[in-house]
Amino acid sequence: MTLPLTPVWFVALPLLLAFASPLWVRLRLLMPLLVGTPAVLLLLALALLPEVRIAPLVETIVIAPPLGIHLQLDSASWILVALISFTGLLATAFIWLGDGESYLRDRRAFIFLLLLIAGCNGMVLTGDLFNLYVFLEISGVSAYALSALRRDAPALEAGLKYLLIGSVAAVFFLFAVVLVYLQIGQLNLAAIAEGFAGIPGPMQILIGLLMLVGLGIKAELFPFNFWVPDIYQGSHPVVAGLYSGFLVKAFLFVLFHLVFLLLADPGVAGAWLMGLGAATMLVAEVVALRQDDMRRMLAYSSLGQIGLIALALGFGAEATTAGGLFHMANHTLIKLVLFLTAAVLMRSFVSARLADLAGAGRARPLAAAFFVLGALAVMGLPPLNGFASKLWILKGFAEAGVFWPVALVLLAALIEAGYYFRWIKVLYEPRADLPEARAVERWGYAPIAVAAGLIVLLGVAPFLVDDLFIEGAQALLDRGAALSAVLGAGS
Amino acid sequence: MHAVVDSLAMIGVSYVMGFLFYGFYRQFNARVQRRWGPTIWQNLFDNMKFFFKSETLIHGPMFFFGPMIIMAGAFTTVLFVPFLKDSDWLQGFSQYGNLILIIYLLVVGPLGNALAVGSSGNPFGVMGVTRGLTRLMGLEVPFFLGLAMVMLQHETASVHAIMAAQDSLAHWGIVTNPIAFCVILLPFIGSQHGAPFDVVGAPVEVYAGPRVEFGGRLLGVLMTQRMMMSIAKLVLLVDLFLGGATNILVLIAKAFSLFLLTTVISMVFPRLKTEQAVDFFWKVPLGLGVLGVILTVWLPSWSA
Amino acid sequence: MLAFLNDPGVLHGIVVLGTLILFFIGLYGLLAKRHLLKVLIGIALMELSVYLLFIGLATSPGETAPILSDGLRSFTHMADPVPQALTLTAIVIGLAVLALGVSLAIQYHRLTGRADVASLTELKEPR
Amino acid sequence: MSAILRLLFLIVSLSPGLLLLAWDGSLSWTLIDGVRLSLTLTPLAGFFMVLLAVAAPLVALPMLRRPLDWSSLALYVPLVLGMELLLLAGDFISFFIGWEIMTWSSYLLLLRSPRADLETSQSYILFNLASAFLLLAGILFYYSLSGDFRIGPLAGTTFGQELILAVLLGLAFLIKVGTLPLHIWVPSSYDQAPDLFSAFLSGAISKMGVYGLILLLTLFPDALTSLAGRLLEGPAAGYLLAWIGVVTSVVATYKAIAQEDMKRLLAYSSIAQVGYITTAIGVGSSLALAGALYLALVHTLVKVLLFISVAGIVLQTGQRRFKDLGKLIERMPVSFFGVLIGIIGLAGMPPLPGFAAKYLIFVSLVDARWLLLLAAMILASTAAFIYCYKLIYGPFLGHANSPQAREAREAPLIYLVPQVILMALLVLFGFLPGLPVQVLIDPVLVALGMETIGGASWAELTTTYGGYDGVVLMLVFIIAFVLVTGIFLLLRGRMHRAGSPYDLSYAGEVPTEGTPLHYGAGMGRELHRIPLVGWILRRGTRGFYLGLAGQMRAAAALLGSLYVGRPQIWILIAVVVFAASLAAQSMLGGL
Repeated sequence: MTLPLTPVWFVALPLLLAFASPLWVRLRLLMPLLVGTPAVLLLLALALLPEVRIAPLVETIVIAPPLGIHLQLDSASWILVALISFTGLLATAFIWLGDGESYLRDRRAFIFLLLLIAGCNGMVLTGDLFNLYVFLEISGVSAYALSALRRDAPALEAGLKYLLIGSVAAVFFLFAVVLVYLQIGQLNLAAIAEGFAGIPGPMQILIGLLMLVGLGIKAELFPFNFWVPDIYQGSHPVVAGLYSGFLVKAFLFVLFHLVFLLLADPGVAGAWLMGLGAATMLVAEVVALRQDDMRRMLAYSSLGQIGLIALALGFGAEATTAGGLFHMANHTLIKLVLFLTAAVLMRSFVSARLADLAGAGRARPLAAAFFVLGALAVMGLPPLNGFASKLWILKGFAEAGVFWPVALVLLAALIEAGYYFRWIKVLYEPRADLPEARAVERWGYAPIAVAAGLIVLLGVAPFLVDDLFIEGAQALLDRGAALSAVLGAGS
Repeated sequence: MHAVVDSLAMIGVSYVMGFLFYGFYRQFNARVQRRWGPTIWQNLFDNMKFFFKSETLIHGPMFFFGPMIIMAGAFTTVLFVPFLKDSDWLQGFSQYGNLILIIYLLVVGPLGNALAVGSSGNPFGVMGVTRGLTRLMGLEVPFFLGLAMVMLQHETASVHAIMAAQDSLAHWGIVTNPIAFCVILLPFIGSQHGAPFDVVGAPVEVYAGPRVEFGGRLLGVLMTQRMMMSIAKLVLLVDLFLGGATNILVLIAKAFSLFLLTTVISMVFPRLKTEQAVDFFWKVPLGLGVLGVILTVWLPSWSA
Repeated sequence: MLAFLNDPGVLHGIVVLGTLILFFIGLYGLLAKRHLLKVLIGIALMELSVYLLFIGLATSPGETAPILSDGLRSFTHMADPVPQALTLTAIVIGLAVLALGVSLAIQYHRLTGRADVASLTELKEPR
Repeated sequence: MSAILRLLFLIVSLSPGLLLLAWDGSLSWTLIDGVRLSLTLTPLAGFFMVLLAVAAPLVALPMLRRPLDWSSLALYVPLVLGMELLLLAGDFISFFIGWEIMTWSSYLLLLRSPRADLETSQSYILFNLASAFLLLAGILFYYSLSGDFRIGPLAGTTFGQELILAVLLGLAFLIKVGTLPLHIWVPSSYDQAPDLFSAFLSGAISKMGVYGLILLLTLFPDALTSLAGRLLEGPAAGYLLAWIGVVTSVVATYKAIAQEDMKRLLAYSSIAQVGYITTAIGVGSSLALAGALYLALVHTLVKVLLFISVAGIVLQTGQRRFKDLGKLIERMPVSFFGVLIGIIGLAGMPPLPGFAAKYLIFVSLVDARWLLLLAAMILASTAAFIYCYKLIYGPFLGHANSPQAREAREAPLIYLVPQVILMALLVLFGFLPGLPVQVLIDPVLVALGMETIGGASWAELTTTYGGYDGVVLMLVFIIAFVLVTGIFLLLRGRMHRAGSPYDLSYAGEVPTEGTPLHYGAGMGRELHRIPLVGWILRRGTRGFYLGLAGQMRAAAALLGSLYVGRPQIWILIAVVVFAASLAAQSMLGGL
């Protein structure tokens, strides 16, 4: 029997494996499968890449669109899918190889991690609005559960808080879905896009705002992102790395995908999102200055980068969009390095607080070196990947002759340097009484090293991949092509 | 051979002139104060006496080399100042140098000596050096500004060319550029260690000054170089403002009249503290200089 | 007597009004109550109001259930089946979220003895 | 293994020199879509590459002293390579990449010092990154004007656009060279950096800002002669730059005099020297530019020499304050000569080449008729004598003031070799002041389309205002010195050395070991009593920047208070924002 290589596996495989988990426990295959699933998905994505670059793959489930449900893998969503699989691979490899906390290695963690991957893949791929809601809830529920996995008071608190705010977001989004259906009578995104202009103006605004609040909360945009630091701080750093690595990216992608697909003229909405992005970036970077918990600091830093990406995507020019997508990928790699390093440091020194980590760089030189690398990359210093994508974004703004985002981005980077370099300085603090470091599994460094290697590689040779992102940007921005791919050339 | 003889002649001339001028100064000073004062040769005798002292106390090698550096500096300075114009003699190596170089050569020696003072280990000596450098900092600004005005006027830094341009009394620097002369005059007195700017080496309540540790032959060396340096500076000013000199008698006459002028000014003012001196240099001569720059540089360029 | 309710406009108006009231009750519970379970119930109420709104507005008076059976052989005068299917799905999802929330709340209560939203203060900005 | 690594390290440190010898042609490739990197070696960059080629290996050599600090060696490699990239850059993106690599690797090197505190390291990196980001903003603006990242003259720009570009890039480079009031990061970081690395910071890294400044001026046609019109005989915009440079020099010189720590003194002196260079660039004539480049060369030689000598002193005594040292002249004679030659070069005294550089700058100021600037520059450059004297008196002369200073030994050979090389170079250029002009500076002037100033021979330095001959000057001085010393020794009488260091004419008292006889710490303190100097010394920018940091923290606290840990408030905010924007939209729509 041969299984056709289709995008549906991105959702189906993790779902199936997750629900069959009791079997894997018995067969002692839990860890290999946890790492193997994203690995297989990554291979699948790579295998599909040549086809995707020619034309978007539309996978129909049962009935053809616009009536049925379909998954659509184009150049833009491919980037996200590959990113999700790759991030999942590195994070799970860290859990396995790093011999980490037992609660990350049991069956529940296995289920929720795979569900999270399935949910995010589904969100990115689906061409159906209600399916989007379903996948949004799947990834949401698994994320709430992952946050609470440790089952001590902070973890449960994080899970509860996440659940409360996440449910509200879901309600808002559901409300928007309901209104859309009532107005258009369609759920297929392409069909909605065709009919959206026919909705009365005030209703468009209401739907838009409902979606903005719903997805804005999930995509961590200011002023809907006040929950983020608490949740990142309460969750295990690896889980937080997944949130920052692909969960929020998936939501952000969905948000902009909807904007560019539904609106014939995304200018106004784009300007709103640019404003929100700029506010997110600046506020988060400023607040990060006073953080003394590494996870919380990284959370704010992550917010800042999300704001930058929103700023870039909202502008809607090809160069900024390509740069924004590239920055998404780069930020994922960087935050993975930083959060996994934070996990190593936390395991070594039990605490993630600034005061307790003073001098840690001399006890854990490798971890500290990775932290420095990640910090340099996140600030956009060459020759690391953060620089390449930031340059691309800024170049896009400069080409268009718009300079206020350039000024804000550079200001934010300067503020960011203010706290990252404080952490670096403290990590290398000369201290007579070095903190006692608990042993960590050396293999745990392997996934970090892979990500770090990519950070350097993409920084030195971004021309290896820049075509992918240009095609992704074109796919994201070209509304007509997206519609005709689903509905046929005549529409 | 010519160069060697010429150099020796220059050194000799400046030596003799220096001691005679300062001998005159002592006597003149005494007469003004209604004393008889020493003979005009007294300085020369003192100097000879120092040179033939049999005992000299030193504080380490640098203490010995400092006076040698300052003496070599004095010789070099003298050799780079042209004494006469339109003559082959008493030129030294001045065609290889220029005005700015001479100004800087004037301070090479004192800095070399400062090393010796430092190595003596006497804090009062070092205090004197610091005072000297402070005074230098004060006087150099208006001094150099005045020189710059001269250089700008003649569009050259070569002393020869400046001298050559002053071919008649009407073209003397003091006539064509009186502001520059006024600006330079007081700092010049300061650079000659003259009153009222002579606190550096002067007796105060505890003896402090660069020479506090020196004695014997080393003190003789210091004395000699000071006389020669003074003459070098006098001749330089003669070259710049009084049209230079065509023969040695004119040179002595012009230098002496300039010396007399500075001596007279020195005598009527009470001594200033170092900080007061610096402040004075930065207010009066420098203010005059700024005014001069505005008048001679800015205004013509605006009206043009 | 209630015949005016057969007018779709009136009925839909009542549905909108009712569900909005329900929505705001839920929102009030979510924002003002301090017990975790009450807050969760507030969320459930909000979700419920959205379901009701969906079903209510997607159906007009006189439409029957979209099921073919004896005598009903064509899809005329039937309600649109999609909202109902969607609502069912949404209810299942909402239930899952609610269950997870309640279980977390119970665990939190067991661990700390507290069930107050305001007592979730372990994670906060540094002073 | 270790030997191979050390050899590799040395090869990297020599690579700027090798590059100079071996580089020909150019190299280019695409970084991302539309961004093409290209590397060439222009004569201007070649000049600064020479500085790097001198500084890099000479600083690297003493770094190989055991015990080796491998992290420092590893960080030195990207630093040198980044600077090479910066100099080879034919386009602004490679320039920026090199600039940033230089920035972060030098920061991490700074952290290797156990003395670096948080305030210093933060100010170092934040100022340098601010410089880098201003640079990037300027580059992007340049890109929007020219449509290309290649470095080349702009055409068809308005004055407003030129002004924006000049301000952005100019501020970036002025931060790097450390002019007032953007200098606050310099003294503390030069002071607290690892001792040898300070030499590199001052000798090589600060020169990159100078390179940038000159490069900036080449972007505008006629920038060097008449940007923003002419004032007297020079460019009006340059007049402003020149005053910035001179004020920097004056203030930094007085601050240097007031320092009680050798490295801080040298740091302020670096600021002052770079201030002169800035002034000369402002004048912009070929004489001035030659002076600027010459001074950059001399300053590199001198500061590397001085910082390495000081590093040797600190290594052997563990002391760095003037009041804790003294009388090392007999214990560390080579270092003494290093510092002696260094301060003669630093003070710009003839016959060493420092004078040649200052001479060119002075003449160019007279030539431009900017006499007030000249006066201010003379002020700084004469006041510099005081700190130069302090620098040699404090450690080497007077009385030994600490047990370590009494028992110190000469610095290790690996520290002395670079010092000797640098001393030899300085003396060589003293003999042949025209050598750097003809070999190094004239090609740059030709490339910039200016008149060359080289004379007939290497011994001469010529200008339209006259020049001087280094060989004659040096020979006269040396012969005079030999003659004087010889005659003195031939004279009758004998010398004998004082029996004890306390054998002094001490105002009639007899000093003992307990008497404070070292004047190292207090030297220059009396300058406070001069009104102008006192006014300068009482002022500083630290308070301003600390205040700025405080404001930033306050803003962080204020915005941080939005991030309350209470879900209900998050939801409330979301609902309120939703309602408010809905209301606003409907109002706008209704209106």
